[in-house]
This record gives sequence, C-alpha cells and structure tokens, in this order.
Amino acid sequence: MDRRRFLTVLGATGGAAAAASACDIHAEPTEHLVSYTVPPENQVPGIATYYATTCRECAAGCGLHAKVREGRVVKLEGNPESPINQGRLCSRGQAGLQGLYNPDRVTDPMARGPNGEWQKLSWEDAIGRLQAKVKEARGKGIAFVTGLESGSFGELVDTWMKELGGRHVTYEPFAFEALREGNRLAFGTPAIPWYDFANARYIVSFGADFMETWLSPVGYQNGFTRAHAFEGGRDGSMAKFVSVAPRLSLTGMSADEWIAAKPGTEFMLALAMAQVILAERLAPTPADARGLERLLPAPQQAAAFVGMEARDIRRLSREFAASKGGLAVAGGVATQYGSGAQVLVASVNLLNYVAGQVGKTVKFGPNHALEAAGSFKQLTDLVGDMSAGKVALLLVHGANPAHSLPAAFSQALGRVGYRVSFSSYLDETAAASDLILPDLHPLEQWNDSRPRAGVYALQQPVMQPVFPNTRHAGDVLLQAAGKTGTFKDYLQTQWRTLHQRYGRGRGFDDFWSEAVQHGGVYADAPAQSARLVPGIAQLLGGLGGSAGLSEQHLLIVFPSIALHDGRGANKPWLQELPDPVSKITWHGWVEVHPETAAKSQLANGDVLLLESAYGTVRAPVWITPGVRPDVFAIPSGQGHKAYGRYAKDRSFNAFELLSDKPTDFGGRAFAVGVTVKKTGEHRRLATVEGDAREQGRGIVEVLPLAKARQLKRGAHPFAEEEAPAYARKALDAWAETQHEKASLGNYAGEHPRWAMAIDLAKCTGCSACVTACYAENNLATVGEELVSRRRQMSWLRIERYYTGGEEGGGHPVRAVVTPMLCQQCGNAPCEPVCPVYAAYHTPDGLNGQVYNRCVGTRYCANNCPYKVRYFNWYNYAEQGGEWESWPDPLNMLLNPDVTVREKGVMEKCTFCVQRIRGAQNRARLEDRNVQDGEITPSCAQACPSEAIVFGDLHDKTSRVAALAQDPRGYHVLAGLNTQPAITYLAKVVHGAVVEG
Amino acid sequence: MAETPASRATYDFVTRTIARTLGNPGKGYFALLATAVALLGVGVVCLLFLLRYGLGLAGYSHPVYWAVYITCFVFWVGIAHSGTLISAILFLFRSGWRTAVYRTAEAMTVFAVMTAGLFPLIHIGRQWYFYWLIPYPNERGLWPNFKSPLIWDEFAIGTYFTVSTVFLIMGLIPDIAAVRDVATGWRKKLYAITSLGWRGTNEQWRHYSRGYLYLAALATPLVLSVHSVVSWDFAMAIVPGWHATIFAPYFVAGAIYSGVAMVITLLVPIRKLFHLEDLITVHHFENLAKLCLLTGMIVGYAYCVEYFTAWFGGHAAERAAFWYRAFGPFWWASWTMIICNAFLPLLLWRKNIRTNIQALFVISIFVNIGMWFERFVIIVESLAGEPFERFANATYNPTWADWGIMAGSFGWFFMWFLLFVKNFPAVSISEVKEVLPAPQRGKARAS
Amino acid sequence: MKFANPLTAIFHPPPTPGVLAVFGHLDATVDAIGQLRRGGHTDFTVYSPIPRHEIEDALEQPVSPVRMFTLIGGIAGCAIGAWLTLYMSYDWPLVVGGKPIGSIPPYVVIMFEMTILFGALSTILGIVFNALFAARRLGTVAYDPRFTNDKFGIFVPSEPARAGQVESLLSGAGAEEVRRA
Amino acid sequence: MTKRSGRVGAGVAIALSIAFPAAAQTGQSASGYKAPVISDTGRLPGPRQPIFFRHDIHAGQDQIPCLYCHNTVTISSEPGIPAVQTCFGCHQMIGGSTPSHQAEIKKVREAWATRQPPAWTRVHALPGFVRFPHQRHIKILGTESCITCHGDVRTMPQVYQVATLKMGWCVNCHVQRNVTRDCTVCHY
Repeated sequence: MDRRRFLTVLGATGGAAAAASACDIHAEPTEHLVSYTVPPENQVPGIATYYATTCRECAAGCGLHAKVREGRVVKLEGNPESPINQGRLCSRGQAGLQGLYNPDRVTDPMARGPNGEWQKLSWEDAIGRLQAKVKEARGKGIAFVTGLESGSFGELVDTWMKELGGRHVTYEPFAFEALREGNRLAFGTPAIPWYDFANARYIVSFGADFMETWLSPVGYQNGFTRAHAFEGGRDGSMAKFVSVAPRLSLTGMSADEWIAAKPGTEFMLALAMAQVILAERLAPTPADARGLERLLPAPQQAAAFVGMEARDIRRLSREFAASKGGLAVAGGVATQYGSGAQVLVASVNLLNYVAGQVGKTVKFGPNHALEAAGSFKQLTDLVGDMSAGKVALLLVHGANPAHSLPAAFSQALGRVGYRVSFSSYLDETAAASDLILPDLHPLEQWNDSRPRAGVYALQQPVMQPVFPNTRHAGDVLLQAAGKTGTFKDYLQTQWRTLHQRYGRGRGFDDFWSEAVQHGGVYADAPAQSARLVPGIAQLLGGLGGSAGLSEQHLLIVFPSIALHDGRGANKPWLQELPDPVSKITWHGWVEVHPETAAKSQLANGDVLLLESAYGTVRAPVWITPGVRPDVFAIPSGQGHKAYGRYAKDRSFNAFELLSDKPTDFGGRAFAVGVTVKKTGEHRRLATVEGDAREQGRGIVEVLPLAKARQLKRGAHPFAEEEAPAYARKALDAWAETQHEKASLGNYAGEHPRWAMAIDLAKCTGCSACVTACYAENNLATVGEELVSRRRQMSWLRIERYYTGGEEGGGHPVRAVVTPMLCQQCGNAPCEPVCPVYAAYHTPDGLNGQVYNRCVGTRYCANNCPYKVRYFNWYNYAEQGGEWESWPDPLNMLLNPDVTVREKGVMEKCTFCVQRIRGAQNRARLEDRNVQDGEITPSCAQACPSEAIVFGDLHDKTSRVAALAQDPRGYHVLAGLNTQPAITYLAKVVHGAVVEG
Repeated sequence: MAETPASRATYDFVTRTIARTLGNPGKGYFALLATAVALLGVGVVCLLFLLRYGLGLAGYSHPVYWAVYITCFVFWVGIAHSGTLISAILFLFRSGWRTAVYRTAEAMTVFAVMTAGLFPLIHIGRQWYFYWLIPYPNERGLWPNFKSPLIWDEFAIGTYFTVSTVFLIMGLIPDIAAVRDVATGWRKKLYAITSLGWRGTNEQWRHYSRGYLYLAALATPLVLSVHSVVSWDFAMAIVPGWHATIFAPYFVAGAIYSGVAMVITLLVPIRKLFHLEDLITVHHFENLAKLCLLTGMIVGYAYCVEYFTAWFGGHAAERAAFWYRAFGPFWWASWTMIICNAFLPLLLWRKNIRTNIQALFVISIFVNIGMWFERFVIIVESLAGEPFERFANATYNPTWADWGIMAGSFGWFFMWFLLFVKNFPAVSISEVKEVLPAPQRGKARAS
Repeated sequence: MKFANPLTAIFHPPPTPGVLAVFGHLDATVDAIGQLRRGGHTDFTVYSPIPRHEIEDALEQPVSPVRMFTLIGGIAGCAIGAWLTLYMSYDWPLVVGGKPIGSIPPYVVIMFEMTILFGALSTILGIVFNALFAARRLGTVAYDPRFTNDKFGIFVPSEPARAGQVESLLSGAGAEEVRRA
Repeated sequence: MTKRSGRVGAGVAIALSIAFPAAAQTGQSASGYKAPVISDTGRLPGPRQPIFFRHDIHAGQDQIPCLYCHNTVTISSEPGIPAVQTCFGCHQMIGGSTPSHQAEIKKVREAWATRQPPAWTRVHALPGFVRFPHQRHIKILGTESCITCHGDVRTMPQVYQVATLKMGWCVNCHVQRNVTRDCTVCHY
C-alpha cells in the first residue's frame, strides 16, 4: 500500500514504528525514512493538525475534530462549535476511527463469479455493470435502500430514483415511528421537536433512553447534566429526574426516582398527571386544553393499571407543575411495545401541553432530522414487493436490513433480480449481493447532513483513502447516472442555496471555506407553534380500559449503547467497552430479576433458550435488580453472520425474536412475548464487574439534596476523622519532615501538582471516557476470552454499584456510578514496592510508570488499593500474533505520542502525561507558563456531561484547586493515607440516600 | 545414641556404613531419579512456552497478580529453613541427636533454596531483564530501589544460599577425607580433590571447630531473618490479609514446620534405600516429630490470632478478607490448610504415633501439602477477595502452565537431592563419631 | 651449579624425617602427648578422626584466630551494606511513596544481610587460610589413611639420631604401631 | 482544509526567516571549507544512502544552514527531512559540476519527475519509548547545537552516527547542565 507508506513518512516515533519496537531496549530495526515529494499543506511532522468534520455513526450528526498526525487520523474529538454536541463525543463516535481503519473493509469493487466466489473488478467494469443492470431493470422495479441521509447524498439518490422511476427507502432500525405518529396525533405534525433538557427543571422520561441512542444522545446528555447537576450556576438547586421504564437503563441510573410501571400502562400515568394538573389548576394551561380533565383518567383510576399509589401520581404531577420547567419525554422501550405505542407519545405531549411547556422545553422548529427517516412499514412493503418478484434491481447503501430483519429480508433478497451494495464492509446484506461498490468511509469523503433544522453539518475528507481503490458512492452514482463532475461539485451546488440564505454578502468561496473550517453552518431554525389537535383528549381518555400488555413473560429488545442496531459490532473498542449497565463485553445477555432467577434457580451465565412466535435465541443470564420481575431484556447489535472478524458469529441476534410485521403506527415492535427454557448450558460472562454492591467502602458517596444545600464553604462532611487532633498534628509534622527529606534533585523547588476533580452529580456512567482513553493511550483490546479472565486493559473503568433492592434492605433499587482511574497518590503504595523504580513519583505529582524500565514483578498492582494497574499478559502488538490487537491497518490509529507497551510490563493512567509534556513544550517555546485549562486529559475532553476537571492543585486560581475545596469533595479510601490527587464530588440525589 | 548396640558403635563401623551409601543404591534409587528428571523436563517445556508467549498462559486475573509461582517460592524457601536450624541452632544447643540427620537437612536446604530462587525469575513479566534487580554499575546510571521488599528478598535469599552452601561444604570436608581414605578408583581422585587435603591434624581441627562455631552463630540469626524478610513481601503491603505484624514469627515457625516435615519425608526413604537404620533410628524420628509438634502448634496459634485480630480490629476490609478466606470460593483451600497444619500434627502427642515411622511419613506429607496451601491461601485469596475495591475482585483459575512449572520445581529439587545423597556422605561421619564413646584403653582391655 | 626451581620447594618439599605412631585409643594418645611435651617436643602433629577436647587440653593450644576474620568480615559487610543503599539512593534521587530519599529503616535489612554474608565468607577464608595452608609442613609429614577412620596418630619430627628414643617413648605410651618416616 | 491552531503557521514563519538570508548565501563558498572529491565512496563511514547526498558540500562548502532543509526542527519534536520539492527547488537550476555529482542530481530530478521519493536509511534512531522534543533543545541551545548530537555534518560526505544516543549519554548532558532527569520527561 504505497500511499500509506507515504503517509507514515517520518513515522519514526509513529505508531507503526513504536509498535514494531514496542517498549524493549533491543537495537532498533533499520528504518527507512520516505520523504514527501510535495509536503502537504498544514502538515508539520510531529505536530497534530485538526480538521472539522461530522460524525456519521448515528443520526445525531455530532460535530467532529479529527486529529491528524503525519497524514493519519489518530483520534476523533468533539467539535466545540457544534450546537449538537458542544465539543463532546460518545464512545460510538470515537470508535468511528476503527470503522475507517477496519481490517475487514472491502478494498476493491467486487462481483459474484459464476460459482458464487468474489471477483475483483476495475471501477470502469463495475460501473459499467451497474449501468447495464439499471438499463435493463428500468420499469421492472428499482429500489434504493439507504440509511438516514438527511443531506445532499440523500437528495442525489432521490433525484436519481425519480429519473429511473424507482423508489428510495431510507431505513433506520430505530426510526422512532411512534414518536412521529404520536406527535401527529397530538399536534398534527410528524415532526420531532428539540427537547431543551438544559433548561428543564423537572424531567420525566417515559422509557426514553436519551443518554444512549435516543435522537441525539450526546447533546441531550450534556443538556441533562446542565439541568440535573448540583449547582450548575444555580442556587444549589438541581432539576429532578423521574424515569418511568421497565428496566433501569443507563439513563434510568441517573434518575432520582425509578418507576417500573407495568409495561404498556405508562400512558395512563401521563394522562393521570395531566388530569391532576388540569383539575388542580397547577399550571398556566393553554386555553384550548382547559377543562379536559373530565375526559382524562383520574389518579385513582390510573394507579391500579400502572401499579403505583394514586398519591404518588398526584405528588409527581404537583412537582412537575410546580417546577415551572417540566419536561416529559417518551421513547425507547416504552414506545416500542407494539401497536398503540403512539398513544403514550400523544399522552406525554398532552402532559407537556397542559403544563404549558410546549414551546418552552419542547421546541418545535429546530426539528430532528429523523422526521425524514422512512418507516419500518416502507421497508416491509419493499420486502413484500421483493418477495413478490417486483424488484429487479436493489441498491443498498449504509443500511444492513439482512441483519436487523434477518429472516424476511434475506428470503426476499433471494427473489431480487440483481443486488448492488455500496457497503464498505462485508455485512450480511453486502454478502448476499451480486455487486459491491465499496464506498469511502465518512472520514474520507465529502458529504453533509442536517442533524436538525437550522444545522447544516459538513463532512470533509480528513485523510487520503486508506484503501485507494475505494470510491465515493456519490461519484459512482453521478457517473452511473451519466452526470458530469464529482460529488464535491454536486455538494457545492447544493450549498449555493445555503450561501444565498446565510452568505451575508460574502463570496461563495469564503462562505464555503469558513463552513469547512467550522464543520458546517449553524443557524437557529424559526420556532413553530404547536396546537393541540381537538378531540385528542377524548381519544386518549377512551383508551383507559385497554391498558397493559397481557404476555406472561415480556421480552424487551433495547438498543445497545455501544453497538446500537449492530453497526458498532465490527469495532473492537465498542465490543470491549463494558456495557454501562451490565458491564458485559463482547457478547449479549438476558437481564433477569433476582426473584425470577430464584424461582427457576438461575445463576449468572446460565444459558436460556428464549422462544418467541418468530424465532429463538440462546442467551446467557445476567441477574440484575434493575429490571421488572415479569420482564426479560436483551440488547440488540450482536449475532452477525458476517461483518468482519470482530462481529461474525458472536453471541445472538436479538432481532430474530421480533415480528417482521409493522405496527399500526408503521413502526416495529421491540417487545414480544416469549417462553423461556433452561438449556443446562453455562458460560463464563465476559464481564468486568466484581461485586455489584459497594459494601460501604466509601467509594461512591451520596448526599441528599437537602443536606447538600446546607453545606457551607469549608465544611468537610467526608473528611476522615481517624486520628485525634494531637495525633494528627504529630502526623502532619512527620509528613512535613518526610517531604523535606524528599525534596532533592529534581524534586527541589516549585512544581505543579496535577490533579483532577470528578463530579459524581454529573457523571452518568455513559463510558465515553473509557473509549477516549483507549483511543488516546493505545490501550489494547484483548478479546472475549481474556476479558472473561479479567485481563482487560481499560485504565479507566466506570464502576456501577447497586443500592437498595433486597440486599439493600428493601429500599428502592438505585444505581451509582463512578469513574475509577489512577488516583496519582501523594503517598502511593505502588511506588516503594517496585524493585527497579519503574513506578515512582514524578516532581509534578504523577505516579510515573516507566514502561521500558518495568520488569513485571506486578508487586505494584498487588499493592494498589484502587486496582487501577494493568499488566500486558501477552504481546498485543505482535504482528500476526494470536493476541494481536491492531491488525493492519488498525495500527494506523496508534497515537504516535504514546509508547506501545510490550509483553510483560505494567501500565496505567498517568493523566495523559503525553498531553502534559506537549503543553509544557509549547509553553516553553512561547516563554510562558502552562495556563489553567490548557491541558485536558482525553477522558475529560470526551465527557458529555463535563464531569471531569483537570489542572494544577498548586495553582490556587485553577478550577481544580477550587473544586478540591468543595464541601462535597472526598477522596476514595482516604483512610489509607494515600493522599490521592483525584477529588470526587459526592453525588446528590432528591430524596433519601440508601447505603449499598 | 543409646539405642545403637555397643558392638556396632565403633568408629570403623560408622565409616563403613556411611561409605557404603556411595556404592550402588539399587533400582529404587534410579527409578526415583528418572521420575525427578522427567518432572523437570515437563517444567522446562512449560517454561519455554511461558517465555515465548508471556505470563498470560498462567492463570492470573486482574486482582490476582501473584499466584502459584510465588506460592511455590515461599513454599521452597520455607522448606529450606529446617536444614540450617538443625545444623546451626541445634549445634549451638549441643543436642546430640542432630548429628545423624543434619547433613540430609542441610543438603535439602541448599537445594530448596536453589529451587525457590528460580521462581522470582520465572514469575516476572520480562524474565530476560531479571538482572536489573541487581545493583551493578550500568550505562544508564540506574540503581535498584532498596526500599522494595523484593530487593530485601534478593539479598536475604542470596545470602542464605551462599551461607548454607559453604556451611554444607565445610561440614563435608572431614567426611570426604574419611571416604577418600576408604574409597578406590575415580572416586578416590574426586574425594582427594574435594577434601582439600584434609588430614585431621590438631592444627586443622583447632581452626575448623572454631570456624564452624562462628558459622553456626552467624547462620542462626540468618535463618530467622530470611523468612521474616520473605514474610515482609506481604506484611509491607497494604492488602488486607497480608498487612499483619504477626507475619514474621508466623512465617518463620511455618517455615521450620514445613522444613522438618520435609526432612522426615526425605529421611524415611533414604534410610530404607541406603540401609541407614543403625545410624538414623526411631529416636531421631521422634525428636523430629516433637519439633514438628511444637512448630505446628505455633502455626495453629498464628491461624487463630489472624482470625481473631481480623475480627477484633473491626476494620471492615480486614474482616471481609478473612470472611472470604473461610467461606469464599476458596474455602476448601483454607480448610485443607487448617486441618493439615493445625489439627493433624496434634496426633503427635501420642508416643506410639511419634515412634511409628510409617505414620510419621504420612503425616509429614500432609503437613507439606498443608503448608503449600497456607501460602496459596495467604497469597491468592487475599488478592482475589480484594476488599477495598469491591468492583475489582475476581476469581482465579490456575492453568497447566502453573502446575507444569510447579511440578518441574519438584523434579529439579529431587534430582539434585538424589544425586547428592548418592555421591556424598549423606550422614556426617565425623560428627556421628563425636557422639560415640571414644575408644579408651580401659575398654580395650575389657573386650 | 644447578638452578633450583623455587616452586618445587613449595609444591614438592622433601619429606620431614621423623617418627609416626598409630594409636587405637584416645587416652593412650593423650598420655603420649603429655610425655612428649614433658620430653621437650613442641612441634609434633596429632591426627584424630574427630575433634576431641582431651587432645586440645593436652596440647594447650591458643584459641584460633579465625574469630578475628569473622569480626572484621561482619563489620566490613555492615559498612558496605550502608554505603550501597545510601550511595545508590542519593546518586539518582527518586521519591517513592512519599518516603525520604535515603530512609534508614528499610536499609537496615540490607545492612544486616550483608553483615552475615561477609562475616560468613571471611570466616571460611579464615578457616581455609589457617587450617589448610598455614598448617606447618603440611604434606611433608607422614600420614596414615586410618587416621580419618578410627585411629589416632602422632608424628614427631626428629633426627634419625634421636628417633629411637622417641619410638620407645611412643610405644611406651601405648602406640599400636610405630614406624619411621 | 484548515487547522485549529496557528502554531504551524508561526513555525513556518520562523523557519523561513532563518532560511532566507541563508538562501542568499547559497552557491558562493565564502567559507574556507572546500569539500573534498570522493573517489571511493565504499570507504566512507555510515550507511549508504539511495542518493549520495553530501552534507559536506551543502552545509559545509555552501554553508546552507540546517534549518533551510530541516525547517520544522524549531517548532516540532520532529526535525523533518526535506521533501523532494525542496531539493528540486535548487537542483532544477543546479545541475552539478562533476559527472558523479550530475549522476546523483539526476536521481533527484527523476524522483521529482516520477513522484517516487527516495527511501533514506535512518542514521540517528531512538527507540520507540524515548521522546526527544527537538524544538525544546534548539530553543535552549540554539540552532548551531545540532552538532552536539549529530556531529559536524559539514565535514561529513556521508552522515554517520557520532554520539551513542544511549540513555547514559543523554543523562550525562542533563546532569552537566543541571536540567531535570525526571524519567517521564522522556519516557511515556
């Protein structure tokens, strides 16, 4: 791959070279330096360049900054200018990199040979075949299935299909049909409004997993924490969050109150709340909704269905209205039980409406792009035509229905005359097609998208194509359609209309280059008013009796936060990312409530046979208090039959259990009745969870809001009082002399003390930081078998402890989370036990770990009370080795600034020391000191809820120094006198606190 | 040595009996030797795999960073302790019965230390850099960290190996001279060299016995220090279950306990193979059994104290650790250790068991097993039940790599030991003579 | 005139003329020693298979100088241990666990072990030096293999002229066998 | 395409400001140094390069400063090796005086024409786990200090390694200059 070699020019310290030499002191292999012929603009070897582009891993359309070193993208970070994600990025977004460098990408156009084997073609030949097929298929039925393409590419496909008389189906497995239908019912528009979490004061989520996969997770989580954090610029108050859902999802874990309503009855709760608000005149209800209370069920009616106390419903209603910033959202599982789910959405709309929030926290106008997405019904119709032989030519781009609609689509596919795929990977659909025209990866191509009205996000190629013989699908289509010019030209013509609207008198080129520079054009969409559809109340009120689902064992399929509908399954970072709730990696599981498990003597890892009317899967049990006893839940995303080495034949495909018929709102039912059998098999869960209970070790401290409000500055409710005053004085004096005796050589004089503050009132446990750490520090992914042996290398882990429930003395079940990483102790237990000084204390207060000095006695890891040191059991960098973590070209994403560790050495978090040194080098060049906030560790940078603050403790003006003095601050295991550099700020909850 | 009939209690008889052990020991011996070498082979193969692919082949998991290898290390160091105890401390106490058994014990010591010393090298991640632990001047200008208990270990074990080796050799010189004067052929040449020209003149004896005394005096504190240092590998750490002040005496007692048990395990077959019944008598075994009983009870006491302090100290993590020991997934290991080490030896209160060699043999084997599990319990269970970070604890499953190398260590030890007893006097000639009544003229007339 | 190689004088010294007596009994040996010393003999050699205090008493030898070796070795070892640890700590100061660069308590362990090590080694040195090399006229005096088994022996260097007298003295003391060397 | 930070721009500016006066001098061998004529290149120390580029002629005789070609050394951890463009910049004019020189320069022109840059053999290599920020060292020690580590290439027809570049060698200098020897300054 010559092109790549040009790009790894001067890669002496580059990832590849580092990987080759690992961290070993043997003589370096002879290296060759290949110079550029013409140096690329803006590229300085050894200095990263950042290009703005847009994330295409889901429909949210977050802004990206791609970090490019020596022509290679080495990291993806959020674009601070983007109104969608405010410079934050989730795990899936960051893992886009592994899609780009995926070793299983399709490198050349390929066609099926006579006996079904793949043959490589030249592009001319391939496009020729496409044109021929298009010609002969005209009139016989042409269909183009794409993912959600809200931008120019979608329009290109549309126009082309119109010309050909074909149809364009945009298919997203999770397309929120119920949301659109519910909005149509209530407001007469299928638009998906923008929910203003940031300014909400009281949030009720009816199943909506808005931190995981719901519409725009990063942006909504960011907004949520702004509202829900303790004193986010407010007078010590914080919004309350109530989660109404059958399982405690990641989103639910942040809730102050979890109401596990009977599945299918959520809408009754919403209606009852609306009823109370109306009846008691609690809110400035718009005129047209007044007096509807007669039509709505009263709390005492609803209570029985929902399975909760009427007075609780009243309480919720009053709190909701009193907050003057109520926001109720419906989605996720609650809107996916099947027919009738749109009713919940409508009811929730009604609730927001009567509370007078529509137009405030629920904003129509900046509508979400997903309103343009097709519905499941459109796909099933297509499938019908396909199996009826009415489709002669099927083109698929950016969608994989053969996985999300396994049986039906695959069968129908067989009846299609000719199948063309534009996929970059051999996924199930591509594998079943006749011709593959590999598209460029979104990071390699020009494109755009409109995540929400008013936001026009641009994609630009941030590096040369990794596989030079792949081609932009847009270019291919234009050529096939006999049009001139490249897709970039097409894109620019599209953008000329925007130029007229937002150009503000500048020339198009300036406008364009500025847009490229900022990652797009960000404007505000005009707000639209929404009026309640008359008669909706009657309709909803009438449904009262029919509430609730009858199934004995209801099985819920929820979208995995890492793998989503399965598109993440070929990325090792996402496979190895512990699920934020279950902490399981690399395989699926079925969530079972302890009572249910006890009834049928189930243990973690027992394999169950789940059988629905449509299919069966075998899933290992994971017992959790975070699910209703009468509900089973399994994640989507696994069970691929193809899609590359990381995804193929892994675990089970949840979609196989689901109906392939659309619901009455045109969507899909993600819940289904199942019968459950024990298979007698058992498997070891590849989990990173040890004990699910904290056992009162003071790792996660929680304060009730009332108490937190009373804390004065300087108060220290968590300060360790282990020694009497005189003893402490003596100890301090002793520590002082110790310090003096240690201030020699490099240690003499003034030094910074790098420190971190983590606000647990903000942390939601979404694990974006974990992936960020993998990306920044070249952490190896070790695979399922080694994770099940607890050999994962994740320097930063999110610990999730349950409180309440049976073991918690019958209190309501809750979950608390905390990021656990190296605490950079002042008196680090790991250091003195190292026989070779590989672990030692740096003058600037880090626990340095010198990889190339380490001999691997592992004494440090034994002596680390936080258990945040990780050992290289094998050589994960060995080319072609059994445990190779970066098969070519994945090794191109290695961070050139970080050593790739060798077999047999200990490794750990050092607050991204490479970033610290980089900033110090820059500051030195500019003859200044490092500014506060100049250094941001990878985890803090990614965190969607901005929970992590980094800085110098000795700089009294720094943010971290201030936070270290916060009364909520505490140190984990402070009783061991390790003097950690990380200050955790206690989580704050509405209501009572339950000890683990 | 009252038990030995006077007719046989002559210097000449002693010389001849012991010299005979250097002759052809018969099939049983070679069968044992072959087994030992085979085991060693297994270990070597496993080790090669370990070096090629990495420590991942062993059963380690995230919190359990030390396991079978360190267990074996401590086990073998422990074995090594009775030797010097018997030869040095009992020498200072002038207890006559030691003379018949101390040579075997000393040889065992040397080879046990040789075995133990291998494990720290095997268990580190980058075995090929083991020499970085040695303070030698290097281009990088780096030195080891003397604050690390591992470096203390290095010095303690190194010193112990050197001292016990020279101690063994010193003791051997007069005996080699003795066998030199009765041996023939190539052996004579070999012994002529290895005896360093010993002739037993008054000058030689004068310096020799003095020097031997001082060596014993130096070796005595050394014995106590070595296993204390080994125990500090754990006691200096903050891991609950390791961080205990009782560890040093507890480990030393345990070491001597296991050592004595191993001496019995070794003496019984040796005595049979080389027909030493006249020199090594039931009387010796009984004394060893008494030593076993004493140390065994100290160990039992230490177990009680451990659990008591854990409960009485009231530290949540400490309590959790010991609860995990007794009732966690490794309960079987803990209880094996307690039964084998604390209860079984109580049988030795009965004289008829102390004097029943078969019974002693069986008990000693159980004690060895128990002592191995003691180390396993302390090391693995304290780590696996990680009580501070609840989220980080995980179980541990050993693999073939663990067992293979452990087996290899036994092969390595027995190979050396068997070769030694075959080729050098396994019982001290001169010292056994010392406790015999010296030939007096009066006696000569009488006979 | 023939040149004499000095080394041969060291490695193959001419045998010392004298009388060798073999004793079967300890007390006889002790008597013989007593008579010899009364008879003014000082530099005779006594062989015994085991160290016996009776013989030592009869010879009234001074205490062996080996103990000085032990003492000096021990002190040297302790000093080396202290130097090693402290010098190496300060040569490249690295802080671990918030402890002082040179913290004595852990170094005591090293110092102790070094004391033992050097003490033991120099003791060996002392024994070897004294017993095996410093023993006068070793290898030149007559010897009998039985001395390491069950016989005691006395070798009295003497001019052939006076040999007879010595012989009679020894056999009188109860020597089983007396011969000239 | 544009970037987030203005660092690079600044860096280029620095590089040029140093480069221009130098460029003015090129050609005229004001220095006393006259590069020798090499008959037997086999004898020269150091690895043989695809193009026999003579530092002694460029840097020594013609006194082109190091930064003219290695222009990122002041702003980046990487000194950068010149692109073929840089060579061609001069050598489309300068064809070489002797046949041997012309032969080598021909290679440069071919490389430019075929867009096939030469694969230079690396002379000064550090292991992957050592960080050496060139810019900091140049900042402190000045642009003439290259010699300290790379030897006086102005007299080297073919570049070879003069300093061991081993840890002890680095530390030695750090100790003499009394700058930090903290491990994580270079190792991370």
